Amino acid sequence: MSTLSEPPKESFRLSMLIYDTRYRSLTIQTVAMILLVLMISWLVSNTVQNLENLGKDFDFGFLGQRAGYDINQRLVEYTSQSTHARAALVGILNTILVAFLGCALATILGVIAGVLRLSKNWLVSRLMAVYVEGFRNVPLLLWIIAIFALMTESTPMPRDFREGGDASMLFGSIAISNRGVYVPAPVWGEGASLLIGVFVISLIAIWAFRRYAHRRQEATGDILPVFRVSLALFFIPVLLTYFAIAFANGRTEQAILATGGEAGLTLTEYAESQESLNVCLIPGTTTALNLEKTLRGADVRYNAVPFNDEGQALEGFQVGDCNVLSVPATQSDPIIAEAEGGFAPVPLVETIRRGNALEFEQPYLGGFNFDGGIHLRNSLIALWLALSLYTGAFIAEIVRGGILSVSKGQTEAAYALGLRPNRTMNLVILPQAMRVIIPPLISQYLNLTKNSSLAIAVGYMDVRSTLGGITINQTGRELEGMLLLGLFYLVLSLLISGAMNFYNSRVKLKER
Amino acid sequence: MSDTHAQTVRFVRESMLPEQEPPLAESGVLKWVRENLFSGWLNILLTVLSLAFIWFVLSHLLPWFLNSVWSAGSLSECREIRDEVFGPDASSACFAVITDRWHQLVFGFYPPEFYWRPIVALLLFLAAMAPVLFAGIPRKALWFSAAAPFLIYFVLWGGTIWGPLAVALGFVVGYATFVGLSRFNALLATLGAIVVPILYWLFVAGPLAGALASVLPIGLTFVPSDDFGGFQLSFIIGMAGILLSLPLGILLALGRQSNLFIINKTSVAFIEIIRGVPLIVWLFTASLLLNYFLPPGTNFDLMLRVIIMVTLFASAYIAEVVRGGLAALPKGQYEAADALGLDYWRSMRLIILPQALKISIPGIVNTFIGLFKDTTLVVFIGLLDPIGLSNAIRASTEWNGIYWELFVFIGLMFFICCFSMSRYSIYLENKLQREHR
Amino acid sequence: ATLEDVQERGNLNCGVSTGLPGFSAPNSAGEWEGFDVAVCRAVAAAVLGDPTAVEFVPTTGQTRFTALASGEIDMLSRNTTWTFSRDNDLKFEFVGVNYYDGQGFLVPKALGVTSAKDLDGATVCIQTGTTTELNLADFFRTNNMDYEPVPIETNAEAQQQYLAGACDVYTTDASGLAATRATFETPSDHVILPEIISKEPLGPLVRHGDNEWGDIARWTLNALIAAEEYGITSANIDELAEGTNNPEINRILGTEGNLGEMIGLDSDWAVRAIKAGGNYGELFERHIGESTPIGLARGLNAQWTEGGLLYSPPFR
Amino acid sequence: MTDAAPATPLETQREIDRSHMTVSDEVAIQISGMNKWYGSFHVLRDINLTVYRGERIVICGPSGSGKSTLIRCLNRLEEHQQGEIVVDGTELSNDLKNIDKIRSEVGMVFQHFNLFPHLTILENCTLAPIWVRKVPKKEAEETAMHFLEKVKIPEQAHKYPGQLSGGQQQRVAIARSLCMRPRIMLFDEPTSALDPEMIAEVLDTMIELAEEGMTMLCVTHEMGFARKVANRVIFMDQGQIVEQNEPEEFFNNPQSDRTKLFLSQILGH
Amino acid sequence: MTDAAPATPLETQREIDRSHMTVSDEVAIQISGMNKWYGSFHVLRDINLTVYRGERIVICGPSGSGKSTLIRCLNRLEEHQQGEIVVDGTELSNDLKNIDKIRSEVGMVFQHFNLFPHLTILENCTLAPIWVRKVPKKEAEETAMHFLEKVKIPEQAHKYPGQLSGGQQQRVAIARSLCMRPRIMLFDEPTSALDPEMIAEVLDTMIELAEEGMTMLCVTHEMGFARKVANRVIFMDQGQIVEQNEPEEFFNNPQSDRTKLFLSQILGH
Ligand SMILES: Nc1ncnc2c1ncn2[C@@H]1O[C@H](COP(=O)(O)OP(=O)(O)OP(=O)(O)O)[C@@H](O)[C@H]1O
Ligand SMILES: Nc1ncnc2c1ncn2[C@@H]1O[C@H](COP(=O)(O)OP(=O)(O)OP(=O)(O)O)[C@@H](O)[C@H]1O
Ligand SMILES: NC(=O)CC[C@H](N)C(=O)O
Ligand SMILES: [Mg+2]
Ligand SMILES: [Mg+2]
Repeated sequence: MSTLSEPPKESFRLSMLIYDTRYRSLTIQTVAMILLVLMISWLVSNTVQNLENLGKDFDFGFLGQRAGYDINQRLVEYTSQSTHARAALVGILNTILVAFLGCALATILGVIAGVLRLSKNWLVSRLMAVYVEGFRNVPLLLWIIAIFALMTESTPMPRDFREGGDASMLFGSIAISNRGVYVPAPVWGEGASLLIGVFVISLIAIWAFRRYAHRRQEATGDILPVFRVSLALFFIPVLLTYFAIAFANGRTEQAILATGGEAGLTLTEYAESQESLNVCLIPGTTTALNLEKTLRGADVRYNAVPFNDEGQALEGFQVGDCNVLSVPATQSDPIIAEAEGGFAPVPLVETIRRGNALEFEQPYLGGFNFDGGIHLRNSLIALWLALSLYTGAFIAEIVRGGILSVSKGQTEAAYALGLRPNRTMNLVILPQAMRVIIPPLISQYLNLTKNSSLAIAVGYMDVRSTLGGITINQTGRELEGMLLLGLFYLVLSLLISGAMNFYNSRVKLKER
Repeated sequence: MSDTHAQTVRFVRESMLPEQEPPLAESGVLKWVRENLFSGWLNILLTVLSLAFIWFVLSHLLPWFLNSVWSAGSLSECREIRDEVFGPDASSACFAVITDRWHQLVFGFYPPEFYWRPIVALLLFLAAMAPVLFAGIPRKALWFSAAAPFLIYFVLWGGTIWGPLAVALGFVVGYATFVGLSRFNALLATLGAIVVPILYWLFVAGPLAGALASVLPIGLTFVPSDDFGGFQLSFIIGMAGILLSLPLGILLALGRQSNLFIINKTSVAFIEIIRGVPLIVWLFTASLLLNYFLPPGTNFDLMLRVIIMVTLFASAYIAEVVRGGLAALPKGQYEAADALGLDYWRSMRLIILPQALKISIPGIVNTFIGLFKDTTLVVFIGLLDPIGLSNAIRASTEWNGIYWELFVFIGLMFFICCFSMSRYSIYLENKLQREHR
Repeated sequence: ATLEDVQERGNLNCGVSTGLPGFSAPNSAGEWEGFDVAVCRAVAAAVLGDPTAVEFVPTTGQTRFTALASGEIDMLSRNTTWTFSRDNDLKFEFVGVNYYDGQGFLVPKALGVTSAKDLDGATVCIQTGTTTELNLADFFRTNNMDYEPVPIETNAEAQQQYLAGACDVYTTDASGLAATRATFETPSDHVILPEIISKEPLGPLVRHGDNEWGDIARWTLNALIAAEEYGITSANIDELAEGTNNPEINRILGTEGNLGEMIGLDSDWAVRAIKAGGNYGELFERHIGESTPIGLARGLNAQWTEGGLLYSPPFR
Repeated sequence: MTDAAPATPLETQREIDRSHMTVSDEVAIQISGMNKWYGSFHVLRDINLTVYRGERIVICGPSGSGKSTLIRCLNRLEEHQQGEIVVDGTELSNDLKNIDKIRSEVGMVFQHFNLFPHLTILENCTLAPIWVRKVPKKEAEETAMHFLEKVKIPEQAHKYPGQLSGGQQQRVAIARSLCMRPRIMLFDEPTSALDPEMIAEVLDTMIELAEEGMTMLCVTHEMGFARKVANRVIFMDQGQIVEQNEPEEFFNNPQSDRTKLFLSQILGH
Repeated sequence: MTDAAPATPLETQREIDRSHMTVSDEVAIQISGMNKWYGSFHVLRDINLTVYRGERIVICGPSGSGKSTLIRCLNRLEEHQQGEIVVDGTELSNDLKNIDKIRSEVGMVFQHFNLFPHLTILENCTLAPIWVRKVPKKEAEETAMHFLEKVKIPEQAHKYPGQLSGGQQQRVAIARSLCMRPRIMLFDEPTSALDPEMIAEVLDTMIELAEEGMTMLCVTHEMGFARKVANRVIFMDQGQIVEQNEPEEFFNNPQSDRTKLFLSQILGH
């Protein structure tokens, strides 16, 4: 074969920057880089210039200043004396709260609607189609406003719950009013730690049982009723413990001690005899809860004097900070016996229950509003419902698509092998559908989280309203504030989509 | 083959059996009802629940709808009419507010004598989108699509025609530079096509338009931005967002597909940042911060700034849609284009993009639906979209206290638009699937 | 500079409230009108000669300052309280006070509340991003009371929430309360509590740093106030503009001296400003005065000669 | 597609060992007077068929004649509306227990394999034994490996279906059915989705099964297979059994005109 | 799949006219010491090959031996890392101008045709001449029709690729390449995605091209084609050229053991 002479070694020429594939990409990138840097520096220099013209600077110091405004829903300690940074934190937590609640409810709604839409029941599937199309094709903002309006316009005011009003509480303990929903709040009493301990242990037991069941199935083939046993393990020990503790300490009723009265008075009589009723109590305990309940039941006005523990409460009682105290019988007798000087406590007729390991503080009507219990504000509920219903409609489509994406052949193959319909669902259909469902599902979560910024429509105090709203407005730091706000959302989004990519790479179907 | 079973009957059917009707329980309405509504206790339960729900909703809504008042001048008049006709306690909708104010809800404060202009603009928009949305239309029509934004701007805002023309000329200048320079070098041409028009817009376009306008004043009555409102505003923002974000989105998608590190990473960063932050934050940025980033003294109106922001926002989403389309093309198409000697831009323009865009149309339509719905967020920065207008209407003394009628009307309008668009995109998807089989 | 920008643009961008009856609200024809709006129109008339050459930008309590700072609007005339930090930290220049006000509380009569001190535990509707929000926090804290704030974006929403009973009390500037109450179906079912918990001098403002522009706004407002003092009304202004024997009036109306020139306008700038809607008193009467449904008394906002606080510096 | 018998490599294969392929007197499947409708479309008309244990029946007929439907009725993937089907002594009715019992005794191999893509080959094969037969995992895996060896792909046990070729997938599908140790196997055109090479692989496997005396019903157009293995060929048309006979007779001496026409078509290549 | 030479209808074709098939002394392609890696996988090893103008070279070899890669290196669809490729006097380097030049002179036909589905047949053929060669549209269309006639499908000019059969599509692909009037044609298994009937159509077209003296490099396992047309057959294995020879010699008297084995396989059917 003939050979060619060596071609002369090429030296670098300028035109190679453009024509040589090796250098060309470098050239393009350098040019792009220069354009990019020019663009950015143009923007930055404009900003600097503008700030200078306005006499402003770029400074995050405002975050340390006193915020001065109140926030109604706060998951961490916050008062108007706290800093703007703290207010931002409250907002961030509120955003995360509504996003989390929204994702949870949207998933439930979406899965139910998606499955029902595939139902053979014509009526149900039509109804779900109406739900899905209705929510998907109308702006979310309109739904938020409409649901908020529905909640404020069509639910009763707190004062309608008063006697003579036409509203009443659900099951006697849930109040749905146009200021929000009040639900009973749990209060942990004596023995609560035991109860929680038992609960944790039963969770561990469930986990252990499932493992055991799995092992046993592998070894012998026997299939244990995992679901039923888990359910039983979940409830029975806790309930048993609860009643046991209730039996042990809840049965004893304890005396109400009062100073400056005679023995044998009822609460009402005593209250009438006194100028004012000051009650020593330790907030957050079941004893205090039941004492207040009794006081309210007797319809007497009183002031609560809070203390941190029983010793202090007793001391306060002795020095006259208050004139009413309730302590266990074991302590009340010595107190009465050892009383000296002008201090002469006597037990009243009424007694109170010390309370169970877990009790619920019922909401009750106070001055203007309900007191006690947990207050779910309308803004939260409206935003939460609207976000969930809206996103749920999208999730329903995703779920439906996911299930439909598993071919009928898969079901048939499973049936032909003798698998029952519910096992077919669990072992064959769901694992496959999940792969299709999860990625778009997570991007729906992302959308929901971002859409939670529509809180502005209902006055929910999310991070946009605190940091990106009032704080910016009070301090005039819009550049810094918006930057932080954008950054927060960006980080949140990247975290969520990072999770998505991780999941995706984990479960990708193996193919040739 | 001795093992053949003794009893194996050879069987031959001499005459074919006729087709029979299925047993009675297997056909007709009865079967349908049984199978679709009452098979199994769960199904029965669901049916009953659904019926109860439907009854509940209808029993509340139907009287309200049926007893509606359609013509009245104010809410109190409405109530009077209701008291007269249906009795004082009847639940009754007062759709008179719609008949009274529909023109505001639809056109905002746009001068009524010019209502034809937004309508023409809508038609122009549809005509401009047609080549993108319907694969059957000749590609030449894309030139019209390119010209449409300027035309639409002119029709809507009015003023002298030379302004939009001068701006449009910038693109022509850019293209001319590209063609002129690409004889020498493609890279230089690309660069020139970016730089020259920018210089032109900065220094030449304004004076040129001014000069032309003073020589030859052609134009329509100018309508200021704050007269825009209602569905017209939603449409304008949505349409502008889509029309303008398409080219940008395509560029971003190409950037994201590119293996040039800086271009790729810049595109990715842009897309992720835009998509990671809620639109409402971007809108606030547009209304609060955009002026910080522009040269001191620039001031253009809020609506334009919103359109810019929405365009950037939509382009990130379009980019992802188009990227999907690009990825769906077989590698062979790229190779065949290379093997024929087409360069990058030509192979993109002639081979890759026409195909990728076609695949992306359903996604683009879906993006548009989302964007259209999201235009309601502009109410928070003080633009009068339908929701903003509903607030304004409620603030007037005549209609103070009216609520649901406006929501129902606005919701219904959005539903009709979005639902029909989503049907179209589903139809397209099915069609694509059939073609790709 | 802003003046040139405005003149070049041919219209004034003026920030107003999204809707507060009597102060600023669009009527059914889409035209903005009200007491705050009138200030914008007066400035536009003075600068551009056309009281309708105003583009009104509706702002909420939260968006108004950024709108002004970012240059989206040339001036803000939106019942905004003059405070130290807005002046110095947010870098704005208040050009005067067009309404001396204070924060009050609006409650339904049925509630039986007679004093703000009885509001312990109440739910309070409050517009976010306002001084009233801060005052409220301080008021309740210093009086050792609890409350539940319901943050709200606009007056219209606040009104709706209040009427639906989502809050017991609505608090904002007393003028705003009166204006809001006036639009109720039965205003008499609601009372404004006697306590005024703060000083709220409301006035138009511009950005720091452009003193020429600030002066124009300031002296336009002063011209309206002075016009009332000197009895210049939209009815007699044409006559007076021919020349009077009161040199102050003549200076205001530009028949004497060159005040107009000094602030970069022509000589009959004030004539146009006053003609746009009348003098301060006329504006007050037309939009919020006792003859309107809003029915505010002049009170503090009377001329100093009548025992009020309105006191325009001399035109000299 | 590949109904051209000469093209398949069966010709060149070793002689078939028919020694085990005995047919007993015991009835495996008994269908009498069975009718089925889809809506108002009468797909299966008056089907009467008795299959004895150990029989290897090939069902053929034009497309749409109801072959698949018939097969699918046998393990209740489709419901019949009239008549009676008794499989292995159990009547197919709406009784769920009977259905379960029959399904675990009747194996089915589909045209499109229908392997579970999210499980490995081994897991595919052990799924049903573990959850239906309640066999310990280890034992199930041993059985699975046994059958995978039988279909000659033990080395693929830990791969996923997506990583296998079509022929391999179909062989896994057969192994999966066999793992349930069914007494009857149904095949619905098991080779028609495959390339010629792969068809050979799968047919080999099926022939081996036949040699072991498995009761088989197979819808197929592989006439080579029918000739070699079947002891009865059933021809269906328009939802009816038109003719049935021993393969030799059936191919060489079809009685009905319909059959003649059909045979002339598929053998005409 | 369809590498069974006897199955193709070439046997029955008319005698090939070899009169034009002259080989000149001019070098068309010169590959020397060429090496290529995919990552760390050495896919082409020390390739040396000289192709003279008018030569018709068939490249064969087992799957994965690097045939496609070699062909694709010739118009820079793949980059080589060592050695030198000179096509038509131009060295293939990183210089874009050279690459453009070579690409417009080397036509390529892919296994999967890669027609542009959104353009009509005519547009497919005129696209490159118009945009790369800058030929006026009318002229380009005339040329295109000329070549479409040559591949015998002028009547399809206004259809879209999706409406054509595989064989027709491949012929369009050939015509599309020819429209650029290339001096060298590369074929990468142009017939292996086709049914036997269609293979015949395409091979006919290729034979015609060969008769006209086009320089051709063709990866194919159609041994009939190789015998009739090629004047050199190259056998590759593991990225190396193992043997090259005239077809008769190559088939009848292979030198290397590897080649013998390979030939026994593909001719063994
Ligand atoms: N679910 C169904 N609903 C209505 N008709 C059906 C259904 N499944 C099948 N059919 C119809 O029943 C008839 C018999 O179908 P079947 O699948 O049993 O035919 P086949 O003999 O298996 O044909 P092929 O050889 O094409 O598989 C066909 O006409 C078919 O269209
Ligand atoms: N992009 C790539 N990256 C890494 N390896 C590759 C790539 N393309 C091909 N290969 C490997 O290079 C080797 C040669 O591939 P090539 O396609 O050239 O083989 P071939 O001879 O054409 O085979 P066939 O007859 O199957 O087409 C193969 O082992 C292949 O796996
Ligand atoms: N209510 C308002 O919108 C204004 C409140 C108050 N005057 C402020 O400036 O903050
Ligand atoms: Mg079938
Ligand atoms: Mg290859």
